[in-house]
Amino acid sequence: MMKAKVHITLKTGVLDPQGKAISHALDSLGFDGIEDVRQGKYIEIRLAETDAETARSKVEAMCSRLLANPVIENYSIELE
Amino acid sequence: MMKAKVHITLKTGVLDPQGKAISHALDSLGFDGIEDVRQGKYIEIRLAETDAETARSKVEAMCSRLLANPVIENYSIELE
Amino acid sequence: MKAAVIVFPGSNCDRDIAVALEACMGHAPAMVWHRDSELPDVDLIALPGGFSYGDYLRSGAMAVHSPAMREVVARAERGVAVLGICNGFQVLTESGLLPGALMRNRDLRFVCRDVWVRVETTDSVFTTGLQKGECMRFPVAHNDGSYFVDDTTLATLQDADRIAFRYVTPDGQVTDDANPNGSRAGIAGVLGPSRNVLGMMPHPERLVDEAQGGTDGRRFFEGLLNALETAR
Amino acid sequence: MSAATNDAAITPEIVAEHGLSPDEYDKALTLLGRAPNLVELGIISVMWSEHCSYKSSRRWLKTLPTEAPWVICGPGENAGVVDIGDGLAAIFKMESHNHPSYIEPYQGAATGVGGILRDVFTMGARPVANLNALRFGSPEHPKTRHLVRGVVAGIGGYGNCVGVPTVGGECTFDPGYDGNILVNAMTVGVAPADRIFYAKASGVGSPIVYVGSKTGRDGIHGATMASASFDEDSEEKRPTVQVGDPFTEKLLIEACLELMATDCIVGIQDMGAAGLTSSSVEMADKGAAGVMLDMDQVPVREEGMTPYEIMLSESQERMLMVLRPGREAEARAIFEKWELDFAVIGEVTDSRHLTLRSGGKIVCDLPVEMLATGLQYDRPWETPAAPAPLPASVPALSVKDDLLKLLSSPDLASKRWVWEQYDHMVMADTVQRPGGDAAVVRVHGTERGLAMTTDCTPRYCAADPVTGGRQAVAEAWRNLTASGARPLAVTDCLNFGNPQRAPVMGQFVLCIQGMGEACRVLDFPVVSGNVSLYNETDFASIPPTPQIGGLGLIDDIGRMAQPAIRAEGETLILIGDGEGHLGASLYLRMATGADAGMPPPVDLEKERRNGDFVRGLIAEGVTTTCHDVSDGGLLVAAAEMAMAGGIGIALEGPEDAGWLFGEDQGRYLLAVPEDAVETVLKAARSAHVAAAAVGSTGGSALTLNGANAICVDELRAANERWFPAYMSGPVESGGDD
Ligand SMILES: Nc1ncnc2c1ncn2[C@@H]1O[C@H](COP(=O)(O)OP(=O)(O)O)[C@@H](O)[C@H]1O
Ligand SMILES: [Mg+2]
Repeated sequence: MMKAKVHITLKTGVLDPQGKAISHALDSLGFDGIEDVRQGKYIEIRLAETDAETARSKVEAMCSRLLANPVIENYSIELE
Repeated sequence: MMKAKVHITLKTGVLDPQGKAISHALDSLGFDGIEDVRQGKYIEIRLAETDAETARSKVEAMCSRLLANPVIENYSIELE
Repeated sequence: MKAAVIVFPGSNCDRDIAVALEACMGHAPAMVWHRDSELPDVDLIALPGGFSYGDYLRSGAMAVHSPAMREVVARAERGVAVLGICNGFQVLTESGLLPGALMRNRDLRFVCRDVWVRVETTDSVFTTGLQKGECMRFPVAHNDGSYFVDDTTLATLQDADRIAFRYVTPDGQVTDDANPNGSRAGIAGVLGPSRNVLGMMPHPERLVDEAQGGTDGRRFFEGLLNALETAR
Repeated sequence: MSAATNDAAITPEIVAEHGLSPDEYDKALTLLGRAPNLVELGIISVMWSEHCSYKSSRRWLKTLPTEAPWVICGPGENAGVVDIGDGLAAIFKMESHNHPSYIEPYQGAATGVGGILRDVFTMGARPVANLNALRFGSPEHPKTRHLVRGVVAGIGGYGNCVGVPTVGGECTFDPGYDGNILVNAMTVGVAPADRIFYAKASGVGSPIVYVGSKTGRDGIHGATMASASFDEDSEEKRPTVQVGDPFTEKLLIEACLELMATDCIVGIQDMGAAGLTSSSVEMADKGAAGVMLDMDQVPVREEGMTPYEIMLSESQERMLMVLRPGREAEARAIFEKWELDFAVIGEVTDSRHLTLRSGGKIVCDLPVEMLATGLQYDRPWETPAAPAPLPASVPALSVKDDLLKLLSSPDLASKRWVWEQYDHMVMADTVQRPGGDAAVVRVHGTERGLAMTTDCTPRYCAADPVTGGRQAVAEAWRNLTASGARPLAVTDCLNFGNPQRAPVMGQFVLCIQGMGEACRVLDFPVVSGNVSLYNETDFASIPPTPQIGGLGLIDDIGRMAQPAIRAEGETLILIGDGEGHLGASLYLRMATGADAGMPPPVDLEKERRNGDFVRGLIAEGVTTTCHDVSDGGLLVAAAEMAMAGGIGIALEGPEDAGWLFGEDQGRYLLAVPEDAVETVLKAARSAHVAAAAVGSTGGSALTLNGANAICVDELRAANERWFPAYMSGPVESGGDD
């Protein structure tokens, strides 16, 4: 059994309305010094798999076929 | 300048329809051995702050006041 | 009888509820901008539907921190009636005035349609004008309407008779199909511990005249306004 | 961009990357009398693009009728404006977002909605309704499900958040759109008739103000991005996709309407497809003025943005306006209240040039006229090939099965799955919800209703473009009429393939000819619209799709009609006649698996007579139940009325495919109380309108000549089944949510 931690983030330059709104809200709560906020997704997948190489290539495929939107998002994978 | 990486995940026991839908979709795409999928949020905050302690306590406050909803979510913070 | 509607950036049912209240009260409610920290002296505060702050991060999360909301919380604690519809319900759970949280719909899709709800308690200013067990037709329109509470809280709500409405079939059965969003125990509306705060996902303000296709919403508001008038 | 980069020589490669032909570039050199620099080249190429200059279409668009006594403003502004009484005007327009929606369905469709909303509120209207016409590829195509899901979620995601109800539209499937889906969005707004705002820059020295979101590097064209010099440190290929921010749009609507209630504004223009470039050029052109902009004042999202990028960015949720001098502070206060960016970025000049300054240097100086006038082509065209002939024989008719099959086919299946994802009731004035003929939205605070619809039958246009063009207009007019509305005017979105192919250009020319004929006879002028060409993949063009958006007015919503059967024991009357035309019908497609034959002819005089007659009956209160007969013919229309009302219909007539499923035009089904039947038939005779009793209402089943009973519940089950079942299949390619 392995656990994959997938981070999906917006590519540089892509507008992030959520991040913008969060940053704005933090500002108005009185937090200062906030330079930038970006929001992404974090997905944990538990896999019945023991081989790290196989697991990684499976999760790679999941990301490119389903989890991430290649037009505007990047993804990264960590295995445990 | 520091970067805080915040992970917001659903508490155990809280239903995660997004995670469930992903797991279902992966299944129907033919990925086998998927035991569980949970979806959370990943927020990156860039702060004009040099002291790690101050930064951490600021981000703690952001999480508890705004970023996470304690009724359903947990959060964790990493600083860079 | 005086009412106020709080307007957040991104509220979009503020006009709708103002029109409905005016139709039932005979005069317009006060519209209060979220930055105002002073509220007029009113018998009812309404938090409208919409997408305050775009519903970014979590529905209702950012609106809670507005100056007007601090005052709403204070008034609610003093017993003023507070009604949150849709996004207003989300703001109320985020503010802690109501328990639980509103999460993404079970089918992960926005849902806009008429639903039936059953009146579960008449022990509140909001529902005292209705019949316990009667079914009413209201529209819903939301992305995040799946009401979540943990087991303990659910038991408390049940024991204290604080569930105001449940989603039902037209003949009054609680079923999965009748539940548009996957809310726990079919909950469509809940009361706060002092019974003066109601949060509900359905939009009674969208059915207040025949041209809209029904008047169950009007009955709801008239019941509420009568009760408030009597209580004055 | 450094000045040095901007001064770099323009090579033929750079010209080609900007999509200008060598001839076009020569023309630019002649008009300018010198070589442009890079910023100027970018601006010229955008303004001379098909999208901005209408270079292939303009000549033909001019032939459409655009006037009527109730038209306040026809084509040429951001949207069309018509008088709707009580001192109010309706402002409306339709626009395509086809290509972006194919690349990134959620964001492409969402930003399409955002764009069309801005075209309407920039003229001073509060948007009151959205519609969307969607054409997808074959349901079996591997990308279709992903596209449907994303497009529908995107339209809902944007419209729901801004709080404008999405009340209608279309959604059909055809392999001809496999590689080029169509996403056409329409917005209708309402404004005081004496407070319409135009895109005009006037008053030398007046400040030019930028409001809304900051400018990012969104949507800067792929070709131009290929020049390394623009972005030497870019570590990844920058996406050209724009992301919509409906929350900001909502604030922008409120802020603009608040400012419009003052008299601060001289002219205002949304930043549409070509962003700051086209908005500033259009305003200067309309005001016969010049414009000077300081690039350093433009609010930007990223560091180091060059004038080239700033001028070509397609970032969303931005507006440009000219204010009366001295009113900046008042305007700024409103935008700051709504937490939006506000910046004075330039001023109106008398130079009739677009002049840009950056870092204290002039980086662009182009004559406005050259940019605004653009190019005009008279492209060769030919009549496209005739359709395949009707097959000699069609499989035998099986009424029940055929009806159930048609009702559960993709094109006729209920679109509930789609419109339940749209908030169609926000604003609390929706008095006819999606699912009927026209949607009706009450004019707030009055008893009037605005009826609206989108229509086009691409398979007719493909078979015979003139008839198809006529039919699209006639069907929109008919849908409005069926609700009891007086049709007022049309907006259109002309989606075609590559105009440089003569048969495609022929489709365009002939569809417009048909549209124009119908608009004239029906007194239904075109007041706004949009053209989308080059919808082609691997040399295969889409079916010609001149999408029509129709708007009509109901004086008293108490006298509105809708398709649901509301009472038992009423008589069903068919208005209009025909010979049972099966060419290009859905029945034929279902029965043979292919389209063949000519579309049903559209007799415009008859269309008008029949429609005027039906509208009269509705206005007199003779009937409130009316449905037009279109795709699928009479039996499908009757089934739709039964399903909507939950009451059965006993239909009587020949058991003949033509009568049951033929798509003859100009027809309506009405339900009238028994005691009104004779009066209606008599009135029809004197109006020279064909009318016949074809059945009665009652019971719980649809029957034909007392047999072939199908329960209304079974009809509904068949009709509701297809869409959710289809959408529950597997979807590839990421980015749900
Ligand atoms: N097919 C058409 N029929 C009528 N008018 C059209 C058509 N296409 C474009 N127009 C008009 O031409 C003008 C410019 O169109 P467009 O560039 O799409 O406007 P915008 O810049 O507001 O998006 C508008 O007034 C539009 O209504
Ligand atoms: Mg425009």
